[in-house]
Amino acid sequence: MDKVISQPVEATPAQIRDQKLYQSMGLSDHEYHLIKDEVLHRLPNYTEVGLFSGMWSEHCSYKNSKPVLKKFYTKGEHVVKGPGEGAGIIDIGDNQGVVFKAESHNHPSAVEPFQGATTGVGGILRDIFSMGARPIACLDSLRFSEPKTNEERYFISQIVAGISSYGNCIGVPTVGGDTTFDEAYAHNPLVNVMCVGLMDLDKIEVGAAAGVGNSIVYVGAKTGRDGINGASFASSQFDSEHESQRSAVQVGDPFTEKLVMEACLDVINHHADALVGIQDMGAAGLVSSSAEMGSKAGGNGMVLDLDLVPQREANMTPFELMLSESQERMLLCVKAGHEGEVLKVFADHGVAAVVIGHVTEGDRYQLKQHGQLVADVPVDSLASQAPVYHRESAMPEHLKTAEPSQFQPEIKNPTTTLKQMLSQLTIASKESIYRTYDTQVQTNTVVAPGSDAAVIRVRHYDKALAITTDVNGRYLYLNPKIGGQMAVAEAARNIVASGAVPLGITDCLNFGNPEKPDQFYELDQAVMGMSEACEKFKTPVISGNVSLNNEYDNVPIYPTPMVGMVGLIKGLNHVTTQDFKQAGDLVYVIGE
Amino acid sequence: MKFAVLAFPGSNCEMDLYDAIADIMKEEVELVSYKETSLAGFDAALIPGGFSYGDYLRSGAIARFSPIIPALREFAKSGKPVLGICNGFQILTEAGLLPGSLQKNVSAKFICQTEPLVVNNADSMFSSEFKLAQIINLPIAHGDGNYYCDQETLAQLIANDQIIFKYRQNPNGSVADIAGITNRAGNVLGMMPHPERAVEAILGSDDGVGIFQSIVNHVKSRGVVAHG
Amino acid sequence: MALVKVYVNYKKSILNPEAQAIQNALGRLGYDNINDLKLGKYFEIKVADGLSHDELDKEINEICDKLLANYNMENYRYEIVETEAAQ
Amino acid sequence: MALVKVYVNYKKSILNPEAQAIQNALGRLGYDNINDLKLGKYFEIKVADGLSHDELDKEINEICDKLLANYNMENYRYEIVETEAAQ
Ligand SMILES: Nc1ncnc2c1ncn2[C@@H]1O[C@H](COP(=O)(O)OP(=O)(O)O)[C@@H](O)[C@H]1O
Repeated sequence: MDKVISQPVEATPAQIRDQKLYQSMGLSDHEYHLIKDEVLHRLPNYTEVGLFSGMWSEHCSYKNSKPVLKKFYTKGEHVVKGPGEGAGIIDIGDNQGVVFKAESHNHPSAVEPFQGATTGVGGILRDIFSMGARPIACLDSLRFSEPKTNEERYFISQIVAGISSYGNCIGVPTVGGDTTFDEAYAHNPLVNVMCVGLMDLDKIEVGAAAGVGNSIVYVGAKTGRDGINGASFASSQFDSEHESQRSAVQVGDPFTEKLVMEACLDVINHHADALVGIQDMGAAGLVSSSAEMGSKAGGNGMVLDLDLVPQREANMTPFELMLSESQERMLLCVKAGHEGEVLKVFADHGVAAVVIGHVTEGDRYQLKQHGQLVADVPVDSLASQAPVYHRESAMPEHLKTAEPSQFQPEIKNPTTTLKQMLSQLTIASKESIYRTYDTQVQTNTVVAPGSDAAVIRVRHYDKALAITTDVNGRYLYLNPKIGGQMAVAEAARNIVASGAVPLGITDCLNFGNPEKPDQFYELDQAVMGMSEACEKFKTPVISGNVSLNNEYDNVPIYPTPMVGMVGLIKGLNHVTTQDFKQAGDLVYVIGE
Repeated sequence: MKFAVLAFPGSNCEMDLYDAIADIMKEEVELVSYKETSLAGFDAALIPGGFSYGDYLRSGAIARFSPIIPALREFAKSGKPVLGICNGFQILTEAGLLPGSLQKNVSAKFICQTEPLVVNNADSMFSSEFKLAQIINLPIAHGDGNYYCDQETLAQLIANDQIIFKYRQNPNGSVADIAGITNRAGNVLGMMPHPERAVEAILGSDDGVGIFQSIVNHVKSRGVVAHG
Repeated sequence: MALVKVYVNYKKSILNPEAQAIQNALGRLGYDNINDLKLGKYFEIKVADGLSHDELDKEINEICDKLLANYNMENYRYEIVETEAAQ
Repeated sequence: MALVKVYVNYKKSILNPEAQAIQNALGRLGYDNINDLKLGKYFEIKVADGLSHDELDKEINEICDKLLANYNMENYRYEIVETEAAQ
């Protein structure tokens, strides 16, 4: 077998071991030794350490949250596809499936609000159309502290502008969301985006690369040095001049995404015979998409020739190429012999597409550059054999010492209190936000923002979908389990109040550091509470996303599991809106 | 009669227009790619909203170099109806088929909401279904909808009755509250509001139907060209 | 290789909402000595060798007229900075 | 009155979709000798008298850092062109 070489500009395998350089890429001593002694039985080179650091991150491997996520209620007679890496699918009759998923972009948005928000929208859209679904609606769930300074107001306006710029440009209506202001998010704002798509159930795509000899096709924007995990370390040590020109920020390009989306849907709908699998390049870019596709297929390996990867910058190293998070890129597996047919579709849409490798016999994931082997690891070791941690759980101090007798507000003048409440940012109208979103493009929006759930009709059928996002982190802070139940219940109320039957949920689990027992407790309890409620409402969890380590100066945010729920309205005459319709109508209060 | 709906890279309202014509107006309609070079066989051309080429330099600036544009010029010259909506309006001004330009909204923000419009000329081939001074409700959804032209051009627009729709409450800073204008000949209309989003009561308004119906009436009264 | 720097600015009579928004924001941030702020576009274009100075002038004017500037609202000017060998 | 000209450009490694779209359009229009095109912002700021050169320097840097340029993605440079009396 070829020898795996190291890049002259990078640390040597021995240096990585001796100086524990893997730590700065996010791998623990234990994980490094696992790679060295049990997976490779040799010292990994810099590129390989990079591959594992990306794939074994929480974002890609769910190593801390897997045991918790297992507790979710996920079954249901209409579930076509439940939680996996892609979006989930629910059957809504007439050979149609509704596809949905949510994604957090908290950290990128904190660093660069406009671009962080745009790339969040871009990423979730790719998750949806890579399933073969056309995105029909986006929602955004935002958490900030009440802005006091102009800088803070500017920050919020930039997040909103980012969401609107991407969704409006690509032509997917942003039809709802929720916005809450609380000190708990002062240094760690939350930006969660949900996307809903509609597809024909006979066109489901999977993100798998199977069949020896089949081609791996790279589609979309060129790869640059943007958003490279841990790369600051790599560059500062060896090339400090470079550093000032380098940035972890990725810029969204909705125009390119629109072309990529139309082209991918064209291939999926009209060239299904040529297509084996398709996946978007999200976190940990090329390595994660390719290794996941390889691993899901099972029983094959893959070789990629990095010289063929379209590159925006000169002299990119294998590490940079594999871990770059440049946006608007997809990876396809195409049947051998059909490459020309598929590449032509992309060319017709004005989208770049090139074959960069193929599926091989055996189980090796191999990367070549300039004719040399630069990485060689078992494909499953990256994608499905990351360690799983069962974290310790302990009730937070503030819950143990909580004063059980409830705070009883004293209301002297109801009018004053009502006015005070209405002027709270969390309660006040969010029109200044959603007025900047195109809520009507695609001309199916029956209920736009401003009511309970948004309602999108299914064209040519007498049915519609109701969609909402909800969660109140303060409730979870006070009782994570009941708070989790309440988040699901609130979503269900919004769905039902719009005339729909709840179908299922997606979620974004925004929590603190799972290695701290009290924060893990919140995550664990919240999931149990949500799961119980989901079972009661018969709304299985079909997809989701986890965002941990949301804390600042060791103070975590409120536990905030955003719930995105979709319901089916069986007849357009059932659509109901929130507002009073006419004087003289009776008003009822239902419940306790 | 037969409508052409042009589609540029980055257009995103072409299907909305297509559906409005096919499902609601029940007329023949076909999508025409920006790569085509002929509009032969069509009675009217519609240019949809969206973000052609991302609207990255100026809205509509790059689309106007598309292969279909010379055919569109010819089509317009022959007197047939051309309607540009939102990005379509921007493309028509960049291409010089309509005077003036569309700048960023005064608020510097994108605005999506339904606006009451005043019908300022009910004799055009796009507005004959309305009455003069009638109020109609159409949605707007744009960041660059602030119509600008110099005083001289404005004087001409007024003198020739080229201003078809005006905003009742100017949302974006447009000169003279302009929401839609025609060329001198009166057969090319550019408007920022979206009539195709207002063709069914369930979506909030069906006032947009009047615009498409006016075009249909005009074409049918002249005798239709196309067939097939 | 020639390096051409093109500046595209709004005409004087035109109010640029973006520039206005930025100037207002500066005011709110306490910079009250900013009397005026204009915002334009700045292009750096590298043109391959092979054109005479006159030809280059003509090409740049064409590009600006056709694409980079909108004559209704904008003015442009340019400098040809360097006509050295390719880097 | 000081006239300050500020140029804001994307950092090298940052994707600039606008510039890319424009360069592609020029290619389609037949200008195949354009090797590279960058697009940045260009500000002309008029600042009232009353600041020393150092103070002005400091203010302009502040304004750029806070508002005009995004240090995550952009670089800026500026020139103080004229420190004459108000026009
Ligand atoms: N960030 C946002 N983006 C889009 N729509 C939003 C956003 N925040 C709130 N909305 C919309 O505003 C309306 C009221 O939202 P919210 O205040 O959360 O109401 P409720 O508490 O009644 O659910 C809903 O229609 C919701 O979709």
